[in-house]
Amino acid sequence: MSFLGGRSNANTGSVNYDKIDMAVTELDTVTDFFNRMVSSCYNKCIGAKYPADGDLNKGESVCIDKCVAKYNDVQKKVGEKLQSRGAAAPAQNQSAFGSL
Amino acid sequence: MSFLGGRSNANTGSVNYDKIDMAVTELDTVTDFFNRMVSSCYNKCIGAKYPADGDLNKGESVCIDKCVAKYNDVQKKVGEKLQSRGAAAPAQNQSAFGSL
Amino acid sequence: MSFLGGRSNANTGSVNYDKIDMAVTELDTVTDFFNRMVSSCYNKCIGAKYPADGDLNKGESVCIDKCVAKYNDVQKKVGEKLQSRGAAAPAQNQSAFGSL
Amino acid sequence: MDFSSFNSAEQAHMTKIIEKKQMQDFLKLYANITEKCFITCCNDFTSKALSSKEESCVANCAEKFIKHSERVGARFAEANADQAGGSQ
Amino acid sequence: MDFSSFNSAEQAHMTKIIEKKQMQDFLKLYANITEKCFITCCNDFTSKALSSKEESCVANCAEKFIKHSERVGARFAEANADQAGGSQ
Amino acid sequence: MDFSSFNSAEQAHMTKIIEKKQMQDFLKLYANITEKCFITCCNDFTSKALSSKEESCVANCAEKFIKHSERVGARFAEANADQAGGSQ
Repeated sequence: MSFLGGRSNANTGSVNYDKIDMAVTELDTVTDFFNRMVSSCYNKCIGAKYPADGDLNKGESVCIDKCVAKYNDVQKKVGEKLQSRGAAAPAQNQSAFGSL
Repeated sequence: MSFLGGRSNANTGSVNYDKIDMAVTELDTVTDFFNRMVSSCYNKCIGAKYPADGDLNKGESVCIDKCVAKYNDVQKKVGEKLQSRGAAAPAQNQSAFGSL
Repeated sequence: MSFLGGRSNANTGSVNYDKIDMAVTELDTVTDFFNRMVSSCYNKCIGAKYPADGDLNKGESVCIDKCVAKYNDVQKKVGEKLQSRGAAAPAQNQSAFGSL
Repeated sequence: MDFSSFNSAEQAHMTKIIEKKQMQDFLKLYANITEKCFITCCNDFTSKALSSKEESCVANCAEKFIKHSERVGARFAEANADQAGGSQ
Repeated sequence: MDFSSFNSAEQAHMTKIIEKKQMQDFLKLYANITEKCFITCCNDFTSKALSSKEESCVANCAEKFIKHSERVGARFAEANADQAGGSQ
Repeated sequence: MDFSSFNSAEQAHMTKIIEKKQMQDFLKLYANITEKCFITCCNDFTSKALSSKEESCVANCAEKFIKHSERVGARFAEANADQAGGSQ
């Protein structure tokens, strides 16, 4: 009966779209995290100062390496904090939008 | 004939996808608005100063309450302004992208 | 056999969804570019100073025109730079996300 | 953008997508103006209501942002037309 | 938001979408807190590990941001309820 | 990310999604560099054309941003590999 559903895949093998959706959410999350790290470390280590040339100098390179390590650590700490609060935040968001 | 369409729902009752789409747009709009309010009021009331502890102090709490009220008011004023201009903006965006 | 697929269009004429997807990506790219230009030129030419009235004054108008021209030029230069590097960046992103 | 290679079914589909995106663009402009003008105009959080000074600031700021956005749009469209026409 | 005009199939569909969005909202809050607290707390990049001062700053900052976000949510919900109830 | 539990149809589907996302990521990087380097390099709006000083600033800024982004990517991948391998 699967060909009656909106997203059947009779001729391509069975695709579990919930699984795909979860993988896409994970991918988007990692990408967003990475992009914010690139931007934050750029602001911390390079900034809006006039660039002397197109290379990363020694100080900038060292700064970037430490910055990535610290950013990852901050993410872990924040994750632990959110978990210790029992994921209270999403439930709160729900109430903010009324009768969803 | 609905089972021939890409998104038929013969076996789940009839779903009006335009209605769903509009509800999703509304939900995204409220979420975006709320997130910007959280961020703006954080910058106005708490900021990037070193946190003494994990609690909101009295001054911060009062500031947040006023901030939410004012942010909502600004949104109303801006909405009125946009309406009084007859929603000129989206038509303008259209022209910016040429022969869409 | 197309009506067995998830997104068949037997009764609406044949729609090439890859083509649509590409057009949507292009549209999103132009929109994102335009919105960043609006925001950057606003910060450069108008800024967060208290507005005396609701009109663009002469200096602001001239600034906006030059700003759009320069922003477009910067985009071209950056595009050339990315192309001369042989689109190295997306391949690098790939490695950052492990075994994708 | 050029949709001349689209058949009628594809154009109909694309028109629907574009209409939806225009609505989203408008809502984003609305959110952007609100955010920018709140940041510019509201700096006193001892009272709950907008002062008359804040109100007129918001009105001017919103008006100005809309005109700014329209002017950028007009210049941007001209630049794209120039490029498409090959004069640049 | 009011979904009373939705039939049961539409409500089921919408519930699934909302659940997905709540997960995405939570992940975005997570990313926002990480970014804000990193910017607030980390300014020394001579060492790789967080100092104890940075660690406690991050803990306080995250706690504070969550409470801030909850308080904004509560006030926002009240304002929406007021409006829906017609008292404003 | 680990897709070993995906069947071949799911992997094919996922590959297509990832290819699309890589294109989008590249376009976002492009927009980010443009925005950052414009902000860094352009502060004089009395002329319409980029000055030679602005041009070389943009070239250096873009080059630097790309190298920065690559270095962050390399460190990020190492950190993820460490974690997956259990050495941390």
